[in-house]
Amino acid sequence: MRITPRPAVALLSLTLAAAALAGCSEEAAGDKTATDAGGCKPADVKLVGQVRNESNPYEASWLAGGDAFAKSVGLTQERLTYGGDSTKQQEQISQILAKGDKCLVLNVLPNGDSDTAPIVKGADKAGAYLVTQWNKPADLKPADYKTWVSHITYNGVESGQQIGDALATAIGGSGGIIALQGVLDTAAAKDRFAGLQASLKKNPGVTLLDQQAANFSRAEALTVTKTLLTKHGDKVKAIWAANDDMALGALEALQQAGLSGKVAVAGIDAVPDAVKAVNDGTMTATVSSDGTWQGGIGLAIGFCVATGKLKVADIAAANRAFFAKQFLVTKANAADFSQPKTTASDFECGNVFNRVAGPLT
Amino acid sequence: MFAALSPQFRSLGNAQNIMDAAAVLAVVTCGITFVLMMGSIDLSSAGVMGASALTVSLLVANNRNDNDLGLLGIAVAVLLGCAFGCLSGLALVLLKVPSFMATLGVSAIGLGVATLMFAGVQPNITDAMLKGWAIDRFLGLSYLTWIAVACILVGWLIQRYTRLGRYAYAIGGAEEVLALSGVKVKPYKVAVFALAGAFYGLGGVMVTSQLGAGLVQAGNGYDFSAITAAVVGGTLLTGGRGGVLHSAVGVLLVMVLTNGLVQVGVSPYWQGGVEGLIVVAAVAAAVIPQRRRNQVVK
Amino acid sequence: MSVAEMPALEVRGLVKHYPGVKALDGVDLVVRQHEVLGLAGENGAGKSTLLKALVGLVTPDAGEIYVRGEAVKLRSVVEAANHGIGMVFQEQSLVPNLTAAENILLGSEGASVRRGLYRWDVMRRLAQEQLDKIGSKIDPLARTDSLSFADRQMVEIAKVLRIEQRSQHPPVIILDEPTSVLESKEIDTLFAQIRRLREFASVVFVSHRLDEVLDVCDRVTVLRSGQSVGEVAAAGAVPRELHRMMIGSTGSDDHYHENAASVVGSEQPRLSVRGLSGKSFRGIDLDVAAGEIVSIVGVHGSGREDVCRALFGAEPATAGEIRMDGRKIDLRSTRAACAAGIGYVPAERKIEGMVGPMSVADNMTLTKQKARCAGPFVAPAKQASLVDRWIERLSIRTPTRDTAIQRLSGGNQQKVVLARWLVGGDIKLLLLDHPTRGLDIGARSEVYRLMRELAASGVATVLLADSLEEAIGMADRILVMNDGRVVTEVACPAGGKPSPLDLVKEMV
Amino acid sequence: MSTPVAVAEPAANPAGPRRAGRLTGFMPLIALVALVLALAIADSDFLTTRSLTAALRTAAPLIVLAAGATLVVLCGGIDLSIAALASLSTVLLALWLPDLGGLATPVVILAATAIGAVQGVAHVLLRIPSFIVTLGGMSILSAVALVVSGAGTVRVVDDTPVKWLELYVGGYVPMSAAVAIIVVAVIAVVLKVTPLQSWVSATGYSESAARLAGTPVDLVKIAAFCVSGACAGLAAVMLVSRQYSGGPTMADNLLLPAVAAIVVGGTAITGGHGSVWRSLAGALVVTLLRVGLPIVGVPSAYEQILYGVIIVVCVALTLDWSKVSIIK
Repeated sequence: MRITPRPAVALLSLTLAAAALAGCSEEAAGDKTATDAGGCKPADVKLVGQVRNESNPYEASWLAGGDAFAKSVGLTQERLTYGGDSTKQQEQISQILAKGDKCLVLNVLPNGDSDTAPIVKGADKAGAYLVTQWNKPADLKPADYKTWVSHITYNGVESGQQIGDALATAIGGSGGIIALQGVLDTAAAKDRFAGLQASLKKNPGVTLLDQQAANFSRAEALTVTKTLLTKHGDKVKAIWAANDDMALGALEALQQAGLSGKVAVAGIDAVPDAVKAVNDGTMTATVSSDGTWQGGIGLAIGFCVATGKLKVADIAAANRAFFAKQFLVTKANAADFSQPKTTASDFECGNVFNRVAGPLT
Repeated sequence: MFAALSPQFRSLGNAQNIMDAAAVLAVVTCGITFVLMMGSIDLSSAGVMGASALTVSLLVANNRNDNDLGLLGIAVAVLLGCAFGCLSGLALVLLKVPSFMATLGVSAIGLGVATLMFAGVQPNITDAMLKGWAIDRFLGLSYLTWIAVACILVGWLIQRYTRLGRYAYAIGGAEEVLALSGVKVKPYKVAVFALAGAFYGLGGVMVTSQLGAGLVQAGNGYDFSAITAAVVGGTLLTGGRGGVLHSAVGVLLVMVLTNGLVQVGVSPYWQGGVEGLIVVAAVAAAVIPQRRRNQVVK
Repeated sequence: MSVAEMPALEVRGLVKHYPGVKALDGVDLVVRQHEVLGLAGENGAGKSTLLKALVGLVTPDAGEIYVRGEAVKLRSVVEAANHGIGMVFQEQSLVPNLTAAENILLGSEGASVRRGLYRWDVMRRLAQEQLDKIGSKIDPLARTDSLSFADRQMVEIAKVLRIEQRSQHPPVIILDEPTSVLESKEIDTLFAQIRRLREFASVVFVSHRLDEVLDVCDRVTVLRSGQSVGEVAAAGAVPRELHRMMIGSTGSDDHYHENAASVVGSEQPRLSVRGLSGKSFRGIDLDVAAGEIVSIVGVHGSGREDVCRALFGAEPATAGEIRMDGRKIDLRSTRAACAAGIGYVPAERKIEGMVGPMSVADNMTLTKQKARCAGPFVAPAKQASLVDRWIERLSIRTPTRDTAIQRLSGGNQQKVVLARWLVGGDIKLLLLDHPTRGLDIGARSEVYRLMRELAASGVATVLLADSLEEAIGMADRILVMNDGRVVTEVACPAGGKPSPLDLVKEMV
Repeated sequence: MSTPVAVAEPAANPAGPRRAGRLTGFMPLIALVALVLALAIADSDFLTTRSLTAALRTAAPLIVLAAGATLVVLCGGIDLSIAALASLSTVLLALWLPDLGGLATPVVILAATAIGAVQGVAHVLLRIPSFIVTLGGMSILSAVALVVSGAGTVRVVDDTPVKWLELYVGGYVPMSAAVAIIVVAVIAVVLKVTPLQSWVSATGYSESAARLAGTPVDLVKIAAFCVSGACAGLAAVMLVSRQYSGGPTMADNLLLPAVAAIVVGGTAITGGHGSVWRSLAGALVVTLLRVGLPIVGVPSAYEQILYGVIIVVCVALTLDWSKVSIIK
């Protein structure tokens, strides 16, 4: 290697990279007429959906839901993913807010409870319409902010208990179970596990043999389950998983241990594979939170407020932070959940709060 | 020690479990060992495994498309890994980018390619043979474990009986001497990375077999785990020492440790910490006998 | 002229420019078949560039190379080998973690590797054949780093002889400074080898020790300033004659013998060592007075290097006591030694002596930071004047004080390394481990002069000399070490110098 | 001696290494400018003061992390524990803020320095390669952070003691970025005006030569780890002031970007050659890639691919390989 070719090659590749960059970027919102809060023209609204990554089915369906809604109002959704990296999420949010769009609508899945506060404060300062989902510290309330329209979550205690109960029934009310926990540092994981404990109290015949964190990951669930199966052997009658990915990992572990069908498994999220497994009878139950709906509804609420069809002041306090309806999926109703249950009418401004199951407590 | 603390740890079932759990790590470590022997480092396994996992799951019988290539699909996935390895190697020898960064970049590229193929819907494999690898057993161990054993054997043969393996070793010992002896080092470097990439590709296929689905995150954490296992086994990061068999021992040590911690019931919070401590202790114990006053430690 | 009488190798008008330097300026050279040709010249005379051109590591700007009468272009080591030219490099070029057999066959595996697969039995046999040629008893499957230095050199020669396989003619073997790190017994073995090689090869022998060159060679070609300035038949020639040709005037080769040793007149020794023991030495007693030069001699493995390093805190001592000017000191680290006024010039200059990519100024002030600082801060002006003063005082030839030290010639590098200990003005004891290794005569005599000056100014010196002659010439006293112990002490006053033979019989 | 300056290294490149060398010295800056231009072409909104200051503010913790770790790299080692240490520090800061108030910041930085020192001492005394020490340190510190925080985030209710980092200097420059640049400048100046510069380079280029020249190699290395630790602590303060909380995994994802920043800046990962200024430029490049690509609308799959490609290309451009003979 002489000295000349190397920088040349490198420069060439950089140019190519820059060209590719320019090529695959989408059209930026051009016209930026400043409008008063609540009075944006529909065409000026910029929709942003942010989730952890596109590489898991649940969040992919969320983004798909967002795209579908955006298309229904003639816009496109800007998809942001932060790879489960809290700092990256903040960086993206502050960068997108810094662009100064007046009609920005954000539908955000905060990485953890603690990530919500800076997002809310940033959006509030920039006047962007924000809907957050899942994670929020208890003392941070949308009602205290002007543009943080709503926070949507699901009652994790309830869902954790529902699948716990379903498992208890499946094993005839007595026997040992093992629990696969999610990322310990999230409210979802903690609430769901609290639900399991409540269920255990209700079903005294069921004993918790062991609990380990598998971080919502299918691969980790596989390894942990294998180890726990060896440790507890025949005593394991059921596996409680804090999400479906882990439940599916546990299913694989059971299959590899030759215990397929002999141990009951339940999860939460109702990803397509899990719904299919429930339908087949290999899984006992899951709980549907409907990611497609989540992806659309956040943008819909923000869009309605931004275009003035909904006034923040008019939204009932109970709808500023609420538990959305969730559905226990069992073999009996699994077939109904194999297709998304959302329709365009769900996202009309009058209907956006139709799935409120109760205020956030 | 774990055997004393937990009766289950001693059971035959647990020994099988450890061997089965070690299979993927063993294959990945096998690949990385060749790179470490050269004195380079390879952080690309996470991305390469993700890409090969997605590739194989889309090429064998699956729920996303009508492909049913079977073994051919597996071969393609392994070749893809090989190609990614090539890419790392080429960036190293042509652009002169240190392997640390070259492989980090390739890892990101691999994850990107995997995400592209994922396209929002998880591909589940229905291919009976590939699924069978994780489930069916031969002499008490799953096929995957036997595949890993075969990989270690092949790795050892490559290291001992091929020019590629011996040169990888020699490059770690004294790269400049090879050049002086008229050996063109660059092609061998690229080939070593490609070989390592093929092992990661196979690792991705094995993870897919275990999980029954192609996951972008199939290789999560294998990069540092494999380096840890290789180092615990006695391979030096500076190159020129160690080998596939050392690494296999390292893999077993690490897996016994991880498994033992769960069996003994150590809090999940502490498990990572205890592992870290033991890695440092293992290397310290290995280093102390050969301490010299003016030795260079980087 | 028949092929049999053609010169094995001929060079005509070879020119090579480096930026600012004309390394080769029309060199001519003839190597006849079955002869040992000596190549002499000072550092910088173009020897190493010429050698590199002969093995294809350097492409000359002009000039021709003929192999057995045929003009060739050598673009790589492989092409040179294909023409039957091979070189044993000064710094050994073996891969330490491979077997001797692999090293011997490296790059020309022949039948021992088929389609990338090793056949160890064939490899062993082929390597054994090579080793047999030079009568070496080394196990071909031994790991190279488990062999002794001399054995590794044998492996190296066996390796170079592999080029016979590539060209069907007797090979030309180039030996670049093969003796510089060998002890005298090993040198004898090597010379016997060279004489054997002559039977079936031509040899180019390069050494800075002129007596050796004359001893083993048939003819000597002398290089100066990138040109061939003369050719001498070795028989009957004397070193003084060669030296004159090398430097272009009648120099004196007695640069140390005639110098009176400094006067030692101190009641208390500057350095006093009692019962020092370590890994490879036991019960060393040693006194060095201010202004005295004490040389320690011994064969490879006598432990003298380790004693030297122990005195600098670079090697642990297990027992014993070290006093400087009567005060007991604890040498736990090199830093403690520096603080006590001890300086050390290591033998491996390029690895241990200097920091190659750093500037002359930085290298010179690395140890005695106080000399260039005002309070805790570096004072650029102070540093500049200090460094420039020493560059001038030691006549160090460097473009600027900010030039990277690796761009200087060996002698100038060594002077910078020496200056490092002098800039502080507080040096009391200098430990010199082969300070003239790899230096040419001109640079050597400057180092000798410097040592004398320092001694005269009261610095105590411990010298591990490059040769017995050097030890005898420079030292006031000589300690002979054998197997980790001091076996005898020989006074070495001016006018009453012992002969090398007296020392050798104690050493072995 | 007829030819005073002989080219000693066979590897030395005869064809004008000076001009190329000078060019590679500016390469990190050139890469940075090129990247900003590319992003501006892709999205015209990007080249606004607000966007750029936001990017600067975003980059601050990464700059600080990379600057500290650069010292370890210059000494020839590597510090893989910085991110885990920063995470632990966010937890400690969040836990201590209620009791210690304004004192918590210096106390946390001191604690991080001490942890850095422990790793440095382990590396130097036990003679374990820094890669291994800090790899182990990474796991151990993560575990401690999980245990101390109970595996949850620790909210900061009253963030006034760290609020100052959210201010803007002169209305434009974010305080955290200003602090980060001051840290870089202080490290650079301290190195420059004291013997430390030559000690650090000598240790990085050739440890054995440095030791035999009486350089306090061990102390220099331990000090480098201390600075690295202190910088991790400071980065943690910045993160807490931004996130209003501390979390046991908060900074973990900054490890590879920080190492990338160092190398993209052109510091040789083998030690000796490089500077903290280069890492500053590198950190900005990496931040722009992390944040800029998705913001201008690159889909996440392509974003990762581009990130990989651009990082590799930047390193190829910035590494002054005339200073590094063998690239592993």
